[in-house]
This record gives sequence, C-alpha cells and structure tokens, in this order.
Amino acid sequence: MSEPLLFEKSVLGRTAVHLPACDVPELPIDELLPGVSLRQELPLPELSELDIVRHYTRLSHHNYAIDLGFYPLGSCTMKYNPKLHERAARLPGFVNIHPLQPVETVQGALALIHAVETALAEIAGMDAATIQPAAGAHGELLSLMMIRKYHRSRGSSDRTTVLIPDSAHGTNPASAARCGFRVRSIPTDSHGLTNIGALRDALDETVAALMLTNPSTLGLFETNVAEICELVHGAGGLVYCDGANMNAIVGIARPGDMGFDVMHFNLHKTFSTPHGGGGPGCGAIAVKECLEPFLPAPRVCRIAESRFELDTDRPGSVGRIHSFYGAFLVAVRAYAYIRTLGPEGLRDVAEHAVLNANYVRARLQAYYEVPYPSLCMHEVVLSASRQKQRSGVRALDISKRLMDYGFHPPTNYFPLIVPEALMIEPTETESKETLDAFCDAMIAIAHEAETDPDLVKSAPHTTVISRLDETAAVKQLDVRWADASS
Amino acid sequence: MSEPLLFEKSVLGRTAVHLPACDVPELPIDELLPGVSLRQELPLPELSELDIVRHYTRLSHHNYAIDLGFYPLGSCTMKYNPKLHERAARLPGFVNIHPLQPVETVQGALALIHAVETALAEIAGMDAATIQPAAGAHGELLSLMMIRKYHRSRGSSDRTTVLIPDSAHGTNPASAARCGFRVRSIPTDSHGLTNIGALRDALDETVAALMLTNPSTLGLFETNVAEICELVHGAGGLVYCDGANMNAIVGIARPGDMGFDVMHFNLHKTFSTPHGGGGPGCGAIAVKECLEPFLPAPRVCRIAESRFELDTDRPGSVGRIHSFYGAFLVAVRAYAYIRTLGPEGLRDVAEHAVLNANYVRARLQAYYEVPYPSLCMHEVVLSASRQKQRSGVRALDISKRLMDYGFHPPTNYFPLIVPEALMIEPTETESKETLDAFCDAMIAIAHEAETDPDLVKSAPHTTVISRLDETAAVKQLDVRWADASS
Amino acid sequence: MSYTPHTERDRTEMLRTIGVETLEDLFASVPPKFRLEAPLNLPEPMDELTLVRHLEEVAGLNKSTSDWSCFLGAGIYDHFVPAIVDALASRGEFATAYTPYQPELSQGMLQAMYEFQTLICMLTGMEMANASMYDAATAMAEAALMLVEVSGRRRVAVSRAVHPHYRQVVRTYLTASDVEYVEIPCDEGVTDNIRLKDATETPAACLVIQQPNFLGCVEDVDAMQRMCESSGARTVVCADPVSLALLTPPGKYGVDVVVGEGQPLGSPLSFGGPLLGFFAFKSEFLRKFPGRIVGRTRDTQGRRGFTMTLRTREQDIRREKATSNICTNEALLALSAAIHLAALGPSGMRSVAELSLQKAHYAARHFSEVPGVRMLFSKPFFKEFALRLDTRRSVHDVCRYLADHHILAGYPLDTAYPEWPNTLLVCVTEKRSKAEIDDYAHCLRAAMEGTK
Amino acid sequence: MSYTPHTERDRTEMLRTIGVETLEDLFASVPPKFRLEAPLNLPEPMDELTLVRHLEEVAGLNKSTSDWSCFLGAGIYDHFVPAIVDALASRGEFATAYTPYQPELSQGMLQAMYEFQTLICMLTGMEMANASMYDAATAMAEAALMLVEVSGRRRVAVSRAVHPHYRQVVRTYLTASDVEYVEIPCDEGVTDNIRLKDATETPAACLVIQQPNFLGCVEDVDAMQRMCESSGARTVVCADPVSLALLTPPGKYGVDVVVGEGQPLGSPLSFGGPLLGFFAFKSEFLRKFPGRIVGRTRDTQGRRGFTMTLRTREQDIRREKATSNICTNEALLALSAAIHLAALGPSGMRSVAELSLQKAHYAARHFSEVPGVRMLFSKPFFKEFALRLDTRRSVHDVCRYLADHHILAGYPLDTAYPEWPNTLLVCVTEKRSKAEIDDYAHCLRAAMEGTK
Ligand SMILES: Cc1ncc(COP(=O)(O)O)c(C=O)c1O
Ligand SMILES: Cc1ncc(COP(=O)(O)O)c(C=O)c1O
Repeated sequence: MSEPLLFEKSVLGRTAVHLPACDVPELPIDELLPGVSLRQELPLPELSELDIVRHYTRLSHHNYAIDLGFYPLGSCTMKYNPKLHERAARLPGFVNIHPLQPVETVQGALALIHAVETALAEIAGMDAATIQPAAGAHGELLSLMMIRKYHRSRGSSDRTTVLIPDSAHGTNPASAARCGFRVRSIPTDSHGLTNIGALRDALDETVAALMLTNPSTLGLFETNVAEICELVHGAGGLVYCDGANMNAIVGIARPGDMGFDVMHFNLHKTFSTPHGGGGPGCGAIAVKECLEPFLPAPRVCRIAESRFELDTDRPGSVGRIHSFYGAFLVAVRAYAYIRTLGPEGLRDVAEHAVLNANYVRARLQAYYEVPYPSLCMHEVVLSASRQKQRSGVRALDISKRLMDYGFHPPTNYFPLIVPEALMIEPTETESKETLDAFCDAMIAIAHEAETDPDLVKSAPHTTVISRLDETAAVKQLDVRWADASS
Repeated sequence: MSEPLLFEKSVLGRTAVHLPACDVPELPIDELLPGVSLRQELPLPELSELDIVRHYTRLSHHNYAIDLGFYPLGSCTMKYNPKLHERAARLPGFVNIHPLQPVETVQGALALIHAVETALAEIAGMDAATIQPAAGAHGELLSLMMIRKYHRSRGSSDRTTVLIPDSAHGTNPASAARCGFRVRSIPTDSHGLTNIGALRDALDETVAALMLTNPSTLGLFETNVAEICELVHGAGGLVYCDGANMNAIVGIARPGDMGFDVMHFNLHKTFSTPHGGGGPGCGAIAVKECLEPFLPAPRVCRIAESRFELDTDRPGSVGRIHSFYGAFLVAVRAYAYIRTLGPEGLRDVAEHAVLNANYVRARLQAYYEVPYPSLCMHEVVLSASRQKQRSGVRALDISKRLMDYGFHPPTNYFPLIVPEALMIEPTETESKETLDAFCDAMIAIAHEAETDPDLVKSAPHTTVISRLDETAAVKQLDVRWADASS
Repeated sequence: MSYTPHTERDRTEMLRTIGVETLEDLFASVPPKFRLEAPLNLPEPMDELTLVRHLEEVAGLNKSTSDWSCFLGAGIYDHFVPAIVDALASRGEFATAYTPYQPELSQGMLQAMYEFQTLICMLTGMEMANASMYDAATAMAEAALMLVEVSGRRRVAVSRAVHPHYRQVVRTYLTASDVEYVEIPCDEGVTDNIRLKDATETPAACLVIQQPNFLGCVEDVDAMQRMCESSGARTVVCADPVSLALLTPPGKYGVDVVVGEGQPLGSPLSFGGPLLGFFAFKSEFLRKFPGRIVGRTRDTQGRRGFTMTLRTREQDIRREKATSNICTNEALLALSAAIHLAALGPSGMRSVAELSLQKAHYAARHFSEVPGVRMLFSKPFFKEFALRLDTRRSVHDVCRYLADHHILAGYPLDTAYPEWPNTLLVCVTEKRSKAEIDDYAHCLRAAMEGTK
Repeated sequence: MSYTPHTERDRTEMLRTIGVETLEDLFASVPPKFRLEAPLNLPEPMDELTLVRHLEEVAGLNKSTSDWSCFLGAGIYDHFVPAIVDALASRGEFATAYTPYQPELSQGMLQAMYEFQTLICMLTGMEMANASMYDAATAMAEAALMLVEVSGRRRVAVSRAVHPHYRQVVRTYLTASDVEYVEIPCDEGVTDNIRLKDATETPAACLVIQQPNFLGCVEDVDAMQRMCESSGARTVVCADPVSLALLTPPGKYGVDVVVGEGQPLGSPLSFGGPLLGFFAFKSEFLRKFPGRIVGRTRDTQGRRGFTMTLRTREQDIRREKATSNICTNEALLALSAAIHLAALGPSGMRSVAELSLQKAHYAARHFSEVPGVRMLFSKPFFKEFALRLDTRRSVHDVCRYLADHHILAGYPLDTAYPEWPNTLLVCVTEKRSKAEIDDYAHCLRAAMEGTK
C-alpha cells in the first residue's frame, strides 16, 4: 500500500515533540533582535509522534537493503554492515564530542583517527593517509588538487591533462574537470585492460596524472600496472588509483607497491560502513611521501606514545576540504571493522570476494555473454547483448525481473564500454546458497527471455510500484510538494 | 515471500559470533568436572551473522504492529509506545545492574520502583502497590492469594468461593481456580452491567471475593459499583478490580474511591509499555491498607528522603511470587510515561480514549448491531450477528477482511456473552483521520457482506498467508522443527 | 503532553458526531461522587529533553557493571550478548505487536516462537517446549502444579539446593493450592540422595532439582531420575541454559519437565526483570502444560504457516478449567533468546560454557589460596562456587571492602542458608578477564588480612 | 573473523565449479611480485566482546557533552534531538541500502528524500533543493562554482564573517579552478556594506554571506541582496537552519542559493562528521545545480512514485561535463533531518529557536557583567556572541580553567581572526539550563579574578 506524504498527513495544530519551558527571564523577541526582520509563518508539517513513527516504519518497508537480501550492485561492494558497529558509533564518548573541544579532551577520537589513517596507509602500501574526504569522489578531487599543487610546486604549471581509461567511473573525469584538468580518455584493449599503446601515445609533458581503477570496473586486475606506472612516471606524471575496488585485493596486494602515488578508499564499500541509502561515506585517501606535504589541514599527529595533536601549520597543504575532520563516525565503524578482522581477516575478505564473483561467473557464463571471459576479481561484468539481439530483452529488463525473484539487480549499463552491461559484485559476506539462488534466478530469466520475453520486459510484477515514467519525471518536473490549494 | 526456518538455513560449520580466547590457564574439562556426564552433540543451527540479520528483518516484515498501523484490539489498549522509553530502558545504569547488588549501589533503581509504586497507588486510590507481578494474570493470582490469606488471618478458612461476572476475562476464573477457589459466575443484566439481584443471591459466607472488571469488558462503567462493593463487603467478602481497562478512567476516577480493596494494572496497556508480541508485561497491583501486610516480599521502602531499602522481613506476606522484583525495565518505561504525562496528561488519556471509542461507536452503529447502545467507555463491543444472519458473514470474516484494508482486526468472540463480538478499542493515540479510515473500511465491509459475502468469507486476500487450518495444527501437531532426515 | 493527536477542531467534530457537548459528558456513567475534582497527586509533566536528563540522573545513582566487575550470579548472569540481539529484537514490528491472535498478520512472531520452542527442545533434549513463562521461579511452580494435577499426589519435594527464591515462589504457589511442600536437604553441596529416598517414600507428585544447583555444584540428575522413577515421582529439572552446552541434557535421562531461566540467553541483568521462564516437557503432557505454544500448519493454498495451537487448555477458552492462568508471557525475551542462540550457534554456546568453566575454576583455585578462605564444597561445579571465609568480621564487610574497589563480590549465602554463615557464592562468566579475577583475589587477600 | 560464511566444503565446491585448485589461483592476474608474502602490519583481530570493551575505553578517553556543559558552537551545535530520530533513521532498511538507482525497490528512501527536499524549501523559502551535499563548506564551494559557471565571472566575494573553515574550503575549491577569491571585511561583527560595494564594483560571480554569521550576528541580507542585484552579482546565503524558524527566510529576499549545515537538524555533534550540507536554489538553475534530486512521477499503472531525476547533469552520465563530481552524498543524515523537522514541526522548531535566543541573551547579559568581560560587538545576535576578555592571561587559559569545571567555554576567535585577540565565541542552545549558564558565569568570574 502506498504511503501518503508527510505533508498530506499534516493537520493544523497537531504536535509531536514538546520543548521545555524557558528557565531564564525572557525578553520580547523584538527587543532582543531590534530591527531584524522576523518570520511570520513557518510552513512545516504538523504530525503526532505516532504518525511519524508509522510513516517512516512503512517507508522502510518499501526499501530494499542488505539487511533484507542479496544486493549485488557492481562497484558498490554491498557487504554485510555489522550491527556491532552501529552500537560502537553510538557510544556517548564518540557521539557527543564537539570538533572544537580542546585536544586534551578528545584524545580518544584523535587516537582513533590516527589508528585508521595508519592502517589505511599500511593497507595501501603508502606513507600517509587522511580520512577527511566525505566520499570517493571527494577523495578523487582532493587528490587531483594535491597533484596539481605538486606539479606547480615543481614549477610545471602546464601539466593540465589527466588521462582516464574509458572504463572509469564517471566521478574520475568529473573530478578532474572540477579541478581544472583537461580529460583525455584512454581506450581499453581487447582483454579489458588499459591499452598500453594508446597510453604511450597520450603521454606528453602536459600530462599531470593517470587515474587508473585497479582492479578495473570490468572486474579485472591491470596486470601491466607496473609498466603503466613506469611509463607515466617516466613522462613526469603521477598515477592515481581509484580504490573503489579494493575489496578484491585488500591484504593481497598494495597499490603503493605497484607504483601508484595516491589512492582513495571508499570506507563505505571495502570497510563495511553502511551506505545509508546514499551516504554518509568516507573517501579516505592514502599518499606516497612526495604528496604528503599537500595533504589537507589539519592533520592528526602523534606527539607521544598516547598523546595526539591537531597540526594546522601545514604551509604546503592544498587547504581545507571539509568543515572539520571528515566523517568521524564513519571512521569509528571502519576502525571497528579493521580491528575485528585483523590482517588475516582482511585477506580473507579479498579471497572470498573474488571466489564469490568467479563462482557466479562460472555458473552464468553459459547463459550470458561474458565480454572478458578470464578469471575475474571481485565482480563480473556480463552482457545481455545476446538476449537483446534474440528477443529484445535488455539488461534493464533482466534487472527489473530479478526483483520478482527477490533480489536487487546488478549495476546496469556500466561500465559504458560494455553493451547491455550487468555488473555483478556479490561481496564476500554472501553464502554459496545465496549465490546459487541468485544464479538460478538469472538462468531462469535467461530462459524466460527466450520463452516469454514480454514477462521480462514488463517486470517487475511484485514490487510496490512498477516501472516509472522517467521522461515525465523530467518533463513535468516535480521535486517538491506544494499544497494543491496554495 | 515466505521465510525458511533458521534450521533450514543452517550449514554445518558456519558461525556468526566469536568468543575471546581463554586468558586463564586451562585444565582438561574432565579434570574440572570429574565424573560428570558431558554432552556429546549440541544440535543448534549454524548461521552467519548476515543470515540471522536477514532472517529476523524479513520476519519482522511479516508482523503487524502499532508502529505500522491501527491496532484496535479490544481489551489490549494498543496505544503508541514512545521511542523515548526504549532509549530510557537501555541506559547502562538501568540495564547493567544485578538484582543482588548491595542496596547502596542501586539507589536509583529502588527510587524508581518506589516512585512507580507510589504513583500507581495514587492513581488507584489505594494505599500501597507492588510492581512484582509479571503480567495481569499474575497480579490477579497474587491478589487472590492475598485475599485467601487475609480471610485465613481472620480465622475464616471457609471462604472458598470467588464470584466473577460472565463477561470477565478468562484469566479471572483461571486465576481463582489456580488459587484453589471455586468460581461462581454472575450474569450480566440487560444493560450490560452486573446483575445485582444475582449477585445478592450469590453472596453467602463462603464468598471470599468478587472480581469485577471496571470498566467492564463490554466497555461499560459499572454504575452501581458503590452498591456492589457495599454488598460484597457486607457479606464479608473483598472486592477485586480487574484494572485492564484503566485507560478509560485514569485521572478521572479511582477504584479505591469506589470501594475496591485491590486491583491490578497492566502497565503494558494503560502505561504504554510495548507488548512485545506477547510480553514482557507488568501486572502491578495496588491494595488498601487491610491487605498491605500480605504483599509479597521484598518491598522497596523509603527510609530517608533519598534512601531506599529492600524490606524482606514481612511475616504476614503471602511469600515471594517472582524470582526478583518484577519487570524492572517495564517499570522504567511506565515511570517515563507517568513523568511525561503528569496528572493532567493522564486525565487527557482517559478523555481521549473514551472520545475515540464513542466516535467509532457513533459512526458504526447504523451498520453493526451494538448490543449495549449507551455511551461506552474506552472500547465499544459490536456484534456481527446481523451480518451472520443475513449472509453468513461472521465476526471472524469481518476481522480477516479488515486486514485487506490495512488494519489489525478488533478482538473477536470476546466477551463471550456477546454473540459474534467485535470488540474495538481505538486508544487515545489514534487520530480522527485514522478512525475515519477504519470506520470507512468497516462500513465498506458491511456493504460487501451484503453484496459479495464470499469475498469477505475468503479474506484475507493480501496477507503473506491466507487462513490457516487450525484443526490440522492440532491433529498433526508440529510444535518443533525436526530434521526430516533425522 | 499525552501523545494524543487531537486538535480542538477534531474534538469538536467528534463530540458532535457522538451527540454530546463536552468530554465530561462522555463520563456520564461514572457516578459524580467518584469523579476526581482535583488532579491526581503526581509530579508535573516533563518534556523529553528534561525527562532524558532526569532519567540519566536516576540511572546514574546505580553502580552498573559497565563500570564494576560483576562476580554476582545466583540466578541472574552477566553473560555476553552480541549486538545483533537487541538490534533485531528491538524492531518495532516485534516490540509493538500484541500476542499473535491473528496469524495472518503475525507470521513473523509466530515463526520466531516456533523456532524458539525448537531451540529450547534442542538445548534441553526434551520433546516439546512452550512459548515462555514469566521466569524460572513461576515456571518451576507451574511445573510442580501440573505434575500434582497429572499424578493426583498433593505433595512436592524440592531440593534445598534449588534457588532459595524459586523455592519461596513454589511454596507460595503450593500454599495457595493446599499442596504440601517438603524440602530435601543437601549434603556436600548437592541434594542428599539418602534423604531424597526417605522423602519420596511418601508418594510425591514430583521432585524438583536444579542443575547446576544454586550452590554451583553439578547434581547427579541420572541417579535422582532413576530413584524417582522407582517411587513413581515425576521430575522437574531447573537448568542453566548455558550449562546445557556442556552437560548431558536432562532430556537424556527421561526427566519429565525441564524449566529454567532464559535471561542468560540474550537478556541483560536488568535488575532482575523482565525475565524469561522456559518450560520443556514430555509430549505426554500436551494437554496439561501451561502457557502458549505455536504450531505449524498450512493455509488454504497449502502454504506453510504458524499459529498458536492446543488452545483449549488456555484460560480464554477454558476459564476456570484452564491448565494455568497465564496469558501475557515473555515473547520478546524469547525472541531475544532465539536470536542469541542462533548467533552463538553450537560453537559459540560451547565457548561460553567452557570459558565460564575454566575461569570459574581458575578463580576458585586462586581465591581459595587466600589465607582464611576455602571452598565450602568439594563437588564438581560449573561457573559458581561457594567460599567459606574464616574471619572475625562478617562476609558482608568483606563484600563492602570489595565494593570499594568496584567489585560485586558475590552472594552471601547466609541470607538464604543460615546454616552456612560467612560464606559467599561467587560466579565467574566468560566476561570476567584474568585481570579482573586476579584483582578480586588481591582485594580478597587484603580484606581478609584487614579483618584478622 | 571476517564475516565470510564459507565453510571448507563451500570453498572446495566453488573452486571446482570455477575450475581452479586454490584461492591463490584466483589471483593469477596479480603479478606475483605484488602479492604480499607477509600479512599486513596491523593489530591482531578482536572478537566482539573484546572489541566492545576496547571501544568503550577509547571513547572513554574523550570528555563528552554527556558530562560536560557545551557552550561551543562555531558551526556544530548541541541542539536537542528527539529519540524517534535515531530510532527510525537507524532502521536497517534505510541504513544498509545503496543510492536508490532502482526506484521500484527504493521507494522508501526516494519518498523520504522528496520530502526532505520539500522541507528544506519550506525552511529556506527557496524553490528547489537537492538531496544533500557533504557539508555546508562544500555546499558553499559548489554554489560559488555553479554561479561562476552561470555568470562567466571568475571572481567570488566572500564575507569575512563567514565561518573561517568554510572560507578555507571555498578557497581550496576556487584555487583548483583558478577562480579569484576576495574577502569582504567586517564592521562591528557584520559584513561591511561599504567595502562590499567597493568589492562588487569589479564584476563578481557572487557574494557569499552567512546568516547569522560566524560571529553570531544577524546580517542584513535584504540590503546585501539589493546591492548585489544592482552589480549583477548573484548571492549565496549560508543559513543556520534553526535560525530559519525565527528569521525571515533568505528566499524572501530573492537570494540565488541557500546552503547550510544540516547537523543541527537531528544529528549529534559527532566530532564534526558526518555532516549534512543542504543546497536550495532558484529554479532557473535546474540544469546547473550539483548533486542528486528526487522527483515525483507515475508508474505504468498510474500510481505515484519517486525517482532520481534531472540525471543528465550528473557525473555517471555526463562525466567531465557534469555539473559536479559528487556521487555518494549524505542521504541518511538528510533522512534524520526530515524526521527531526517532522517531529518538531513549526511549534517545536520555533521553540528551539526562541529558547536558544532567550538563553543566549541571558548568558550574554550575565557574562558581560563579569569584570573584565565585555561584548565584542553590539549588533543583534541569535544564539552565539563574542566576548572580549580583558585579562593578562590568555583566553586559552580561561578556557582551560572552565574546562577544569567541565565547561566547554567556547571558541577563541584569535585562531581564525588574529585581529581579535582574547575573544571568545560563545554559543547557548535550548539545551543549556539556567543553572549551567549561571555556573559558567560564576567560573568565568573566578577565572577572570584569578588572572588579574
Ligand atoms: C569505481 C568507483 N569510483 C569512484 C566512486 C565514487 O565514490 P563515491 O560515491 O563514494 O563518491 C565509485 C562509487 O560509486 C566507484 O564505483
Ligand atoms: C480484562 C483483562 N483482564 C486480564 C487480562 C490479563 O492480563 P495479562 O495478559 O497481562 O496477564 C487481560 C489481558 O489480556 C484483560 O484484557
């Protein structure tokens, strides 16, 4: 059953929460705010507490989530988010501290940030890390700002190009553009890897950096990563690692060892912090020594065994990129995760993430085209082009039909270079039984696509709503409720 | 979609939670437990943490609750359970205290229990109260034990009868029987009130007590309560008030003032503590001075302004009735409720509970038979006998059909004296909009009963399961899962 | 503040529909002399912000095991509870539902109860289990009364090694039903077999024992079961569910009823309530047991579904002939227990039991090395043991000394067993670290020295 | 421990299906020289029980506002959050979902975001709002960059009365885009109108101001808006959402973009993160604004439904031509803010604003009566005000003295404004009681005396 909007449930004069009476002597507001223009009406909805509880409890029943089922959204690493972390992130000593308290009063918080940053640097094989970026794209942007400043600090302000493979996530070119760089796209070769010839051709003295996603969005490890880094370094550029796919190699191999100079993590992917339906995240970055001076201020530093400071005196820094120190409570969860798993546990993550993806690949390769049919890493990209050709059933249709089987669909139409892409990332926390049920559904749908394509094309059939008119959403744009009567 | 059982999801060797390694020197178990027979196998299910989270999250989606919608189950007072109370009941200082700690270390807990008991005595118009009974029926039993001992203490061990109106809840006679009393039923008169003539006839020297529910399960106030109490007292008996329906009169009138000697409250009804799908509850009782000596041990008592003790030296007491002091965390929630509402707020509760019930009555009386058509208190009892007669649609069918409209049904077939009873208790936390939607559904169903009775008789049509075979449930009794293969 | 959503306009319209003028009019049937003129004598209302502060203050007056080391057991145990238990059991769909009278809308809770029943059967080795009782004490009393009813014998024998509070509750219940209560003494910390034999020579409905018993010692359930069988008495064993991960379950010996306290399975200490009684029994009692039970059946379309069953035993149908008066029970704690058992699984449950065993024995070895301290009994014990303190000052003084060091030292037995003055029942669970145990030993030594 | 459910048998079967021998084989494409031989240099794993203890210890090293009185504001505010906010927003269905790419499975979050957008419009008086930004600082930077893009003018003017951190972030962003940054000085605690006029004579893309500004004072938005209109500069107002319950909303004056920090709406202090940037704008920017937006539409059966819309601006479709690079944003905090606003409603929001106002003014009156203490500015202020301390010892010493009394005294302005040494920015919200304020005054007096 559909749920009315908050505003449609509003009744004049209804109230939920009450505030205390004023315990200090009161003065008339216009005396306190002489000459200030005061608001006459505040058109917020008026509901009872029970109205609100029901509204959001019902809405929650209209939302699929990891807690409800398999969520193999490629590139998103939708793994189990431990409940323990939610408790940790609600400890009063973490929740009720102000970012501007004297540092002596927040030694626990600083120690925790320091520990997470140290662990991330170790996992990255880099020399320093910061948790300040609020998401992956923010980490990319910060890194590019640092790369820009790095080059300028060495007198080369003409390095204005960033090379980005055509399989990269959209945030890569968008971040580069946001940082004033010209983006040059590098094609993918027939094995799904960066085309080294094309890269070589593109490398000139305007190149500031290459942004490489490793493993790539095709779920493949860039086997030639060492050569690639050497080439870019040779041309005077730096190499950035989009680490969104770290789940494949955490504890197995380190970007820093491969030659990357800087990378971002998505703590809301690899480190199991809940994605919250679209954030909060944390796009921590790790850097080699050469970039360390450019890290944003302030930095948490250890000045004695158990004594931490906030260092704001960073003349080389690109500046501040967050109101305070980043998503601290997200870092708390990541810390709990790292401490729970330890070195072996993290390696376990990668091994089983890759095992799961390959198992799905092996079970589905007879039914769907696999554009790059080698062993994959943490995710496998299938194509529905066979289905599309034979019966007009597209990747989108297959995705919608999966909902009827109780699964969240994979990512579709990304990476852009794979036609009718279905990008499946199971993550390590899913059991063989779940993968089998999913593969069975995928196979059944492949069969339906042959025998009853309309069933698939008109899916989903069991969800609270069916397919939406996206064109109407734009044409008759309605992005806020407005009282019909007003 | 149906959810498999925990056991069906179990996979040998899978684990969720890990325990720490042993940090003390270990000895072989058979050395520590010489001659003790040890268990060989422990056949519990083996699941991952994610399995468990999904299992219970999905199960929760198969459960209707106040948080999801209107729940007008008569006699159950399904009002809003404030979220604030859940937070209060999780404060470490309430949750992590042991009942046998030295009293100096639990002064907060004792103060809280004392405050709740004091407030309940005031609300009851009685002299003392205890929160020890774990539920309403437990409070009844305790009260009857006290009544028994009271009479014996006065030398009358031949008072072996308890009088109970035929409209009473089943726990009343069951509690009386559990306490060794003979139960004699008192009929209800044509106005739905206790038949005074019949009561008079039943009163003899064997009568230990009358158990009266006021307001009654018919949703009516026993107008002659003063006379009734006088009659029973005159015959040497005591009068018990089943206070399950206190929501109708809290802050308006007090059983103690009416002549009752003892009563129970259901904190899980009137005082908004969540019912938990069948408990925990708290069936606190309040008593007049004459019964105070018989209250169970131990009692919390105040020995100085802010100093509390546990008094175990109670020679007159009926004894202990709970492992410790009752449902403390339930009392915490009730305390929060009482402190939030204050005296005016509690009166508000009763006024609006009665307003809501009468509104539903007024809106439905043209469509359903109202056996006792006067103003009602907090609930209204309708009868589907008209529908049954005309089209064979029964109270049960109407109840099931309500589910298709998104509502929980009223209580049905209780009280037993009303044929095809539909007992509707809206509670005060429901808005006029909700009541209107519910009444509209009831009216629509009354119409369907005329026009399409099969639609109603085969309802529900939109729930995860349809009607269950209750006979098969008994005949092919299966009350625990057993591995088909074992 | 009363969580009522009514606006002035709502009230007016509703009163008009009803056909009365004022709210007061709705109470016409309440005789005016009973209508309160003045407001109740209760404190004034508090808004949420103020109330939260106030509650934090009240809670702050308690010393909690968040800060203090807990060596108290005696029926309520400080076992580890994983975070998922409360995260799941607290979901509003479970917490704010009523007893599942309407199965179509309550499959979640019903399935969870069916699973709980199964888990309790698995743990106890019994055939059936109900959906919960108030606590172990009332479960024990109800078990005894059921067996009185079944056997026709109006005499119940209870071991003195059973929790003193439980014995008191059993006595309260039996008194109300005029059933005789006899107590079997202990010998060396366990039920005295010889006195048991004597006691059961007069026909008894049942024998009630506890495993491990209140004193921490392991009883010989097998021997007592056989002894009872020969005298025709039934048996009720009250079992610590954690110990069942380690000890042969009572079901194996043919015990009639197994009850127990489910608090150690996923519930916090909570100052002793709410609690969770469990009640497992032989299938022969299926028309006699108290409380709710959920069964599996099919819907009109043949799909599996769950519903409360065997309802004709219950008070709402059978009234004074019901097998018990229980109605509301402890569903939400049963749910927590099921989640807890699923989360720990066989390996986790065994770890908890073994860690508790090892740590309790380590503690017992160390504490009894303290001059003036010795073990009261020599029988095998699980996670609790009794110490005798040879001191001029009272054991309560010693406890107070340890309390000054933020240690809850244990339960002085003399409160319930005057025959054992200056003794202390100490409990050690898996949550106590070696450091905490060593600290206890250290403080105990100091306390003993200070009292010489 | 790694939350992987695989049994040995699962692994064997899966490897066989894949056609490799070992897990190691799956990593064949990773050059051997990069494969780690030794485990990472990280601490060993911890089980749940141990970890919870450890985390409690770490958290315990912080002094939290659970025990200390918080008079710190400066961008993060200690406002009251009702219990239902976390109770509802923490539900797994919301917390463990991804960005709602598949609307059929995400109607819950999508509807909640649509409602959030509407609430932000209501609060700010603007036409449209997006579904959130990282924080106020980046929202401000993105607003400036959007207006640079729209206007073609590569110069941004920012009031010095804007939060110093926000100004730093704006500068960082502008630098990366080679856009010029100019700062408008303050006069008497508000943006200097005359200097503003001078500054906007050279064409600027926009003026960025804060309301109330960082110093606590109320700006004349109306006047500045008119001034900017005449010079062709656009306006960005960073508004405290709580103040909007009291002050005329910027939308009324024709402001182009309103950004702000949503933390005071339902989120705790959290050591400053995660935060919630909001971004409301005139509809003329509907092809230019950054971030996600949810729109209402219909499904194939004509039912109302919600979906992310205007997606062609975004990075995943437009790549380097996108209006911003933002992807993951702050959905869950936006959800909390919506619940918070619904729970407080107009009367609650107004109470919070009025209580903060009254208490801040009460505090200001009392604090400035302390010898040696005076108000730094005379302009009208909302819930924050700046004090000048006439003392030989530093303001940091005074803060330390108050910290000894468990008071977080405020933010010493000299950190960001060297022109104002020995000044302190004090914040008073509705949560501070009269007793706490009086206690502050008392300690301040003692501190000032001690330093003379
Ligand atoms: C490969 C890749 N890079 C970058 C990002 C951007 O990360 P975020 O959404 O945290 O900004 C994502 C996530 O969507 C991604 O999958
Ligand atoms: C009128 C009445 N009396 C007694 C009871 C028994 O209360 P409880 O279920 O708490 O034992 C109930 C509740 O079902 C009731 O409605």
